[in-house]
Amino acid sequence: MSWVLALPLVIPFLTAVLAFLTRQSPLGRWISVVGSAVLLAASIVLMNVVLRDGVIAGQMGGWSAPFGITLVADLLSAVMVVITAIVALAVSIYAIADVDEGMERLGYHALFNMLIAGVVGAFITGDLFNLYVWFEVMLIASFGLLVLGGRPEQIDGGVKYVALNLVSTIMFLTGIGLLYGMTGTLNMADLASAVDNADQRILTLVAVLFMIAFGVKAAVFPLFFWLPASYHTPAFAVSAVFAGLLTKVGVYALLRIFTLIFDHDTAFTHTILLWVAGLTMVVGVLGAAAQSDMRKILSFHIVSQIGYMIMGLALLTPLAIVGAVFYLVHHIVVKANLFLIAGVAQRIAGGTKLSRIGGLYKSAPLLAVLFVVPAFSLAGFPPLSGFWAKFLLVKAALDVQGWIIAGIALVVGLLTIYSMTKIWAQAFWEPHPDGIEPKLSNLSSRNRAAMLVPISGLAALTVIIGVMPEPFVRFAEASAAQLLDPTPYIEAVLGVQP
Amino acid sequence: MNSVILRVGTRYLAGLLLVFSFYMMLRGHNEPGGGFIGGLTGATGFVLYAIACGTHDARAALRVLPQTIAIWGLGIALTAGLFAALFGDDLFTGQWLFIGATEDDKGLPLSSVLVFDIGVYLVVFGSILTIVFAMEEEI
Amino acid sequence: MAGGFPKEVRGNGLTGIVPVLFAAGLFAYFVSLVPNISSNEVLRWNSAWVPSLGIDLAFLVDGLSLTFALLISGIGTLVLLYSNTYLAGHPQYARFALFLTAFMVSMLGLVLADDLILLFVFWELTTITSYMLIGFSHEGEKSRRNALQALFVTGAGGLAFLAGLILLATFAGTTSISGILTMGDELRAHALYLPILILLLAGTLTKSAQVPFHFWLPNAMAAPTPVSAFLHSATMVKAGIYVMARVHPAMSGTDVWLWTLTILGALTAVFSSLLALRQTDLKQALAYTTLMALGTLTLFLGQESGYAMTAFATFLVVHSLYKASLFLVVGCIDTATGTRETDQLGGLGRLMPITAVAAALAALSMAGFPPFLGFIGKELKYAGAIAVASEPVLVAGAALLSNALMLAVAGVVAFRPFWRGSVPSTQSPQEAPWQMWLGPILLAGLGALFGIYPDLLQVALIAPTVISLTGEVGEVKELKLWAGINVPLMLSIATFVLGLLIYAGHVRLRAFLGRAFAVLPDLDLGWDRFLDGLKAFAKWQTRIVQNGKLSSYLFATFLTIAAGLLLTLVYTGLPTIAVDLSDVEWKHASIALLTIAGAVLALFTNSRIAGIAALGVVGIGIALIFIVFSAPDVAITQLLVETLIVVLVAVVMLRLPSLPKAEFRLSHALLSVAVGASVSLILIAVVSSPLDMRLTDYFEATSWPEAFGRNIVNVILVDFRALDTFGEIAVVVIAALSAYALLRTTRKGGSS
Amino acid sequence: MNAFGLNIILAIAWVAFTGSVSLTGLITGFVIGYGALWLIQPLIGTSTYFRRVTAWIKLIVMFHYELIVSSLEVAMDVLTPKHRARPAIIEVPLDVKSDTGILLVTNLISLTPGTLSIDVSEDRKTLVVHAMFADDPEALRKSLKAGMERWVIDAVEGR
Amino acid sequence: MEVLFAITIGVLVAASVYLMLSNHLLRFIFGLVLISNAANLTIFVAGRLTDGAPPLIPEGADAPLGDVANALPQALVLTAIVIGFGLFAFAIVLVFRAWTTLNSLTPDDMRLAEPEEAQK
Amino acid sequence: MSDLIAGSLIILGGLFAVIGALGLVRMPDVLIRMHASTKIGTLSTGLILAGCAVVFATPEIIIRVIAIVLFILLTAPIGAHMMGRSVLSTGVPLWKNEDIEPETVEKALRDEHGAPKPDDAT
Amino acid sequence: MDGFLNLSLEIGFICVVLSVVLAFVRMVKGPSLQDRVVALDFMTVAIVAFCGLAAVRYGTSAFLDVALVLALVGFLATVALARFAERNTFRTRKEADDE
Ligand code: NA
Ligand code: NA
Repeated sequence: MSWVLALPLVIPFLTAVLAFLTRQSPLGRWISVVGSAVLLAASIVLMNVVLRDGVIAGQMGGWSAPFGITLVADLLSAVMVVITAIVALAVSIYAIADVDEGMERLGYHALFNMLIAGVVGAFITGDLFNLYVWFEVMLIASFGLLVLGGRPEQIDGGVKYVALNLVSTIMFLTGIGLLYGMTGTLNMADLASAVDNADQRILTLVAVLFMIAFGVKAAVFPLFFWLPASYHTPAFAVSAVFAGLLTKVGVYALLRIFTLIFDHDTAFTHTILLWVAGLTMVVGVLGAAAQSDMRKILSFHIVSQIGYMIMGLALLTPLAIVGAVFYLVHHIVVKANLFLIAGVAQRIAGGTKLSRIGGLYKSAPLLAVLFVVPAFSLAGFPPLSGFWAKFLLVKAALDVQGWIIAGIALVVGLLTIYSMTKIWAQAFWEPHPDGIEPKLSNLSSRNRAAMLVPISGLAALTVIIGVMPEPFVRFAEASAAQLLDPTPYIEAVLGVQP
Repeated sequence: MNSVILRVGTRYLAGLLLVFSFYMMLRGHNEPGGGFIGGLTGATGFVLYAIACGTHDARAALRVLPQTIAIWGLGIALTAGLFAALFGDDLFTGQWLFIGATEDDKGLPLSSVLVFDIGVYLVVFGSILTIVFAMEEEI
Repeated sequence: MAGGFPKEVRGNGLTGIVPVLFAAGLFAYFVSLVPNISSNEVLRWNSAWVPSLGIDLAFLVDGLSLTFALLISGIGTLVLLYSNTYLAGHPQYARFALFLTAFMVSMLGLVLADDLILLFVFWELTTITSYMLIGFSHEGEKSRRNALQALFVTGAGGLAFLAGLILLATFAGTTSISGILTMGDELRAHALYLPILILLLAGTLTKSAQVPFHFWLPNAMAAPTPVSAFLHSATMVKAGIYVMARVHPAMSGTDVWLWTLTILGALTAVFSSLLALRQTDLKQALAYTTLMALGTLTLFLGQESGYAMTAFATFLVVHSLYKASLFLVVGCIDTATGTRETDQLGGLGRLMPITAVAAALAALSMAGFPPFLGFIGKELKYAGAIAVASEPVLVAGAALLSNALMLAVAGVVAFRPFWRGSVPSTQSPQEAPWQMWLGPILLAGLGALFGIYPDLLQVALIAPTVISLTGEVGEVKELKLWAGINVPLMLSIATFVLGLLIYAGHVRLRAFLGRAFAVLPDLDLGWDRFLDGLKAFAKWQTRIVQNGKLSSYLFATFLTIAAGLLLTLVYTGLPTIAVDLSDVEWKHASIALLTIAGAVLALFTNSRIAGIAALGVVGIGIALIFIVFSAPDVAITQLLVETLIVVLVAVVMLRLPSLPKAEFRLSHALLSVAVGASVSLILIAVVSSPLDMRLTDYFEATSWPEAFGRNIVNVILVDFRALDTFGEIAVVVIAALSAYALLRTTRKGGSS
Repeated sequence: MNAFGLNIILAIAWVAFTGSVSLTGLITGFVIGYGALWLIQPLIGTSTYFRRVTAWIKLIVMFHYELIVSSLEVAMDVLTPKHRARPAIIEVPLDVKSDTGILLVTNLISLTPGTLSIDVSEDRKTLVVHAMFADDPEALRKSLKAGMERWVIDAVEGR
Repeated sequence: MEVLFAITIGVLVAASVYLMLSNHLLRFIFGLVLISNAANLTIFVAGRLTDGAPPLIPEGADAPLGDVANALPQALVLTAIVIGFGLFAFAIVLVFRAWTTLNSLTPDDMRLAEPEEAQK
Repeated sequence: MSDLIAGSLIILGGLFAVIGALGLVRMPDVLIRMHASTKIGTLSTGLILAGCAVVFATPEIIIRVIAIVLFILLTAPIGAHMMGRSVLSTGVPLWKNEDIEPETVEKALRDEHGAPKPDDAT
Repeated sequence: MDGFLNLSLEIGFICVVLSVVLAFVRMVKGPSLQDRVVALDFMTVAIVAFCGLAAVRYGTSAFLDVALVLALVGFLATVALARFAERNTFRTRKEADDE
């Protein structure tokens, strides 16, 4: 059982090691692709086991919980791992076209797979300090990837990204220290009950500390600055995987600990979260409205969309959590894809600045179709995945008379439409300012395949989720049920308590 | 650094640090020490080497690229963890073999845990040298 | 489209024909359902979609939806046929046909859906497809702007609409429309009634471009003429009307409903018919008359009487027929002459006889002359107005005025270009090809046919529709050309007189209206202002929030930390704190002071070396803490790492400039103290109660017997928590690789 | 020079005889082995070995003596209010050749308070020394050469 | 005892926050080193302090004799120190690169990724 | 008896440490301070460690103490040499009583002739 | 452990800590880079002594391991900083020459 859990973590590390040793040859990139494919297979196995057996836990090193480190997968963890593997596979294929040999020789594939390993680790660990470790793996790998290539704006973005994320990391570490000092344990399932014996006032303070630490990771208001400052600077393959996965790890962590551990004063903590959610949505979307570069727009939209997920967590009703989970999954697929598409646009039209490009609709209709799917999904148009995500959350808000937050969610949706159509109008509809025809056939056939296959795959996934939402909604429901009643989680980790 | 004293001193110190670092690593399971401390100490030896004689000589003495050492270390540590699979145990479960164990003496212990610590050593050693050498060369 | 018709009409091959056949097939299918519906059957089709949310793929065919379906698919067929010629050889015709067909299907889905969410899905699909169609001439700035405007306004309404639908579903506990329609009494009494009504109306009124949301519609005329004909007269704008009609049985009958719809409808009808008269562009004029029709339809939906409902159903059909016909005619004129300006057109009747006939028929219907269906519609309007409205004078007055204006407009649009004056010399217009005149003539002809044989329509569609709306067979009023001399007839005559007067004086009236309307706020300009304001606000906000300065970002982040913790402290109250300094030895105190002194030196020094040395002191102080408090491994590591840090900084500093003198910033100081103090306070609170040592006890007990190690810390690192350590060395490797990569790109000056 | 190796072997043999593997045993074995070798010295001709061991012992003893004596001297200067130091930087020609010798000389000179090796010239022939009490540089130079350097040469280079 | 060091930590945090706010990357780095130390110390202190009894098991015993220091936080701190070092190493290299490519150590002057909007 | 020896060694070592530090504070220029600190510091550490060895009096500890002292004896002068060199090459102003033969200094600075530099030019 | 040893240990601790404090004074005062580095170096050696005292005081040899490592690597920082000082001067001059 425990190997089902361990493999998704081990595979990317092995891939990274092998890819690094072969970094001087083209073999490296194929190892990366194969490794991601194997990871996907392993994560699907994991998902199947979780679907069959419920929450599963594995005690690493054979030391029983809470003494050793436990890996746990409930439905949320499992689906996050699967979706991570999907994005990893898509991006490693895309990287064949997007990542140049210089970057490969400097270890791009190793860094990338380590990043994935960190993300997977964060999703399946059941230990708070171990979560910190995976956060760091992810963070430092992201540092490397962000500045790989070394262009000045990358360095500039990197400085801000690094500085702010380091602050968050320190807060997280401090929080762990404090929580350990109160409870004497690090195992999250164990913490769930151990915190009941602690001074609840201090617990609230520590909860706020964690909220801030993870808030920075998740890029919520007013802690998101690092994201728009940096996400438009690295290689497209890199920013796609960042956009898809990194902030979601923060959201995941918030979802996890604010349902499992810090549920003692939801009237306070989750009210704060609700405010944060609303402000994040609004500020993010307005930020996007102010931009005129494709990747900058998309970056600000990440912020805005994070607000929706936090909104789900903040409302804390079953339906709201369903919405948050659904949103999480949907957004990873869609956002990663939009960045990948921006990469293609950059390749064939010569940039991502909207005023400098154009004509894609006329000359690259396939790309236009592929853009419309995730873009309109992001904007929440039915019958694409984003519609259901938004629908669930708005319904959840209206169900508890959360008029204001529902209103915000809807208005922000409208402004999202505005941004997406801005990209559409200026990059796709408007003729190219230099009069060139940005055709997909300008790409070499290998690059075309490497770029369009993952984009099409992710777009297809968006459509599938949108048209056949039932299995996904049911899944999100089951997952939300596990989050809201963590008893199975705790029992899987600690064994059934008498 | 064209200091005769430093160069000569380094000749002794670098070797000493390296030997000492192995010692620190191997005893780590029972006394203060371990892979980190060992790796840090060993790296210090080569950092000194690089400062005294230049990175060119230091790299030549090392023979292998430091980043390769580091990644091998990671691979070894991972292998030590995966080793448990052969015995149907969980990832990173320690596997022990006591050579010449008797009733009251455990004999000479060989273990996957030690292999893991060696991996840690190599990672720390290789990584620090990767950074320091590159910095020395770029600045 | 200037330059006349294509010399050789070849269409667009299969891409042109297949959509036509597809639409025709759909039309035929819906026609085949007419017998069922006219015998008051209701057809249903149901399949689960998202059962966990109770959402079904449920469809329902009753009078109302079939009427709409027939109009949509029928007009759709003709429009597609027309387009194939109108846009013959256009390089993007395939996309056009795809979007138009997709729109048609979405529209059909909308009117057939029996599930609120499904309805919304189609609703939004029509929005998207219409966006694509309005922006069809996407290389023009105006097209793009207008497409966005339409999308934004209807999208805004759509989101409110969604909220309304969700509330409705929440109230009903189901998303089934037919289910909800049976709960009218509960709904009207429910607290959510008003919010639901407002939200739904927000959606329907924007989609139907009613005042004050009307401004997007004329701009949407940027689309090719067939699109205008289809979307902006016959179908999409009526989606809002459809929904109001759909929920009519459950939601009408309250004062709010009555007055909201009546007032808004009347306002739209009168206001837009005045606007229509103002226009010199044929398409614009038609667009505003469409608004007038939509207002009228809304006005009727405010009522409950059978007259009103019958009038609604009839006028719905009438309007669709003549308006689509006229739009297509305008397209023909435009193509033939290269202009749509009324003042430049004339004498086309001779050159384009078939088009002229179609136009005449449609215009007569529009003007409400007997024996056209328009006349019957108009009569019913008056009848409906008089019969039930609480304020019959107001309603009838509005109807009278708007009908008269419509008559005048019909004259301007469909009479003058053909029968007035002569052709401008530069043009040599010729008759449109059959594919283009077939639609207009067929639609206009149907107007005449139904006018002469109203029973055909009555039995087939009107009656079932009215039943859909009222639920009672008895409420259906008869369609008659001659209903005897009654008040409606008097009003009709008054309409003719007034209408002809207006037509006669329309040029002078237009000038007057121009001056009069200049006083009113220009909503289209308002839209630009709104968008500019939005952008400016967004820019302003972003300049403040995301100002590109790391120092602000850090300040905000730390401020959040400090404020978060301190406000929480205010909320929770001070936690229990036990300050016990009795066991502090002087050694501890001096180590603490040394550490603090190092930190303070690092803080105040302007010398880099002093700074590094100060960090060294802090490192030493902390190592001393580790030594005194029994952590030799940690102390060794701390010292080694500290040494390496100094080495690295010393290497890097070779290239860095000296530190500038630091200026004291009170705000920074206060914030720093706040953060530091809150961390201290929490930590003190944490250590004030005893620690649960379960884990450590376990490690101590098992470290040697089970993990064969005497250094418990090391055993934890390599065995109990080996996974942590593994992750940690991964961090170290990655840090090395990243730093290496970062350094190595220096020389090349960056790749990619 | 195998005498040292032989001595080690003897020490290990001692450990084997006594059957106690410990540091004490090893050191005891080494000392006893040294004695035995000294006894059979003519047989195996290991005279340099013994001379150098003696020189090493002398070096160690003298170094500590110097360290303590001159530390006291510096301490006096530190503790008395008036600085009586007459610092100077002087050059000392070097006779010692081997790396080890140079390192030892410089280190020992540095460690004995009052003198501080600052640098050795690239040709290894000159040592730059900072002296605290250099009222007479020439005398200092001589004493360094006759003292520390001599002892080191004897111990390391066996001359 | 713990209280004393809790206060020490507070001072360290305050000093590092001030340094990090200073709009100079080298000072930021100083602050980073300080605050990392503070965080490590937080874990250590939160695990409670024990004088002079390292968590070692003497030869011949199965468990430590008497009360020894809490080993777990030590292991955590060790891990955190090494991770912190990795982060620091990257950060200092980044600072160096910032200087060589952007020719500034004042982050507020770095406006390439987020260029200043032309003030109208 | 051994405690007496050990105690004395420790006290002596402690006193030397203070003296060395005092020298560091009091002495007039950096080179002279280095005399005080590096060497008296080494001596004091040696004495204290010797006391330590006397207290434990086991071979393992003695060996370890010897190793520590040897390590310090090996490394401290190298550090001092490096510092001394840099003092001359960077031209740190020295005590007025310092007797420096200019040509000696020139020799000491083969590659790096530095202008006087009071600090790292903050 | 008798009273004298305890007393001498206490004195030893006081002395070592006092010496560190004095070294800190020099570090603050500077004025040259070398002054500060020498002070830091002195502190490092003082910690070695401190470890020896701690080993005696708590009767555990573990602290000697700390001393051992520090004795070996402590000087590295000094070497690096000294080299920085030399090279920095050299560079500053060279850059001035170049211009
Ligand atoms: Na709980
Ligand atoms: Na553009």
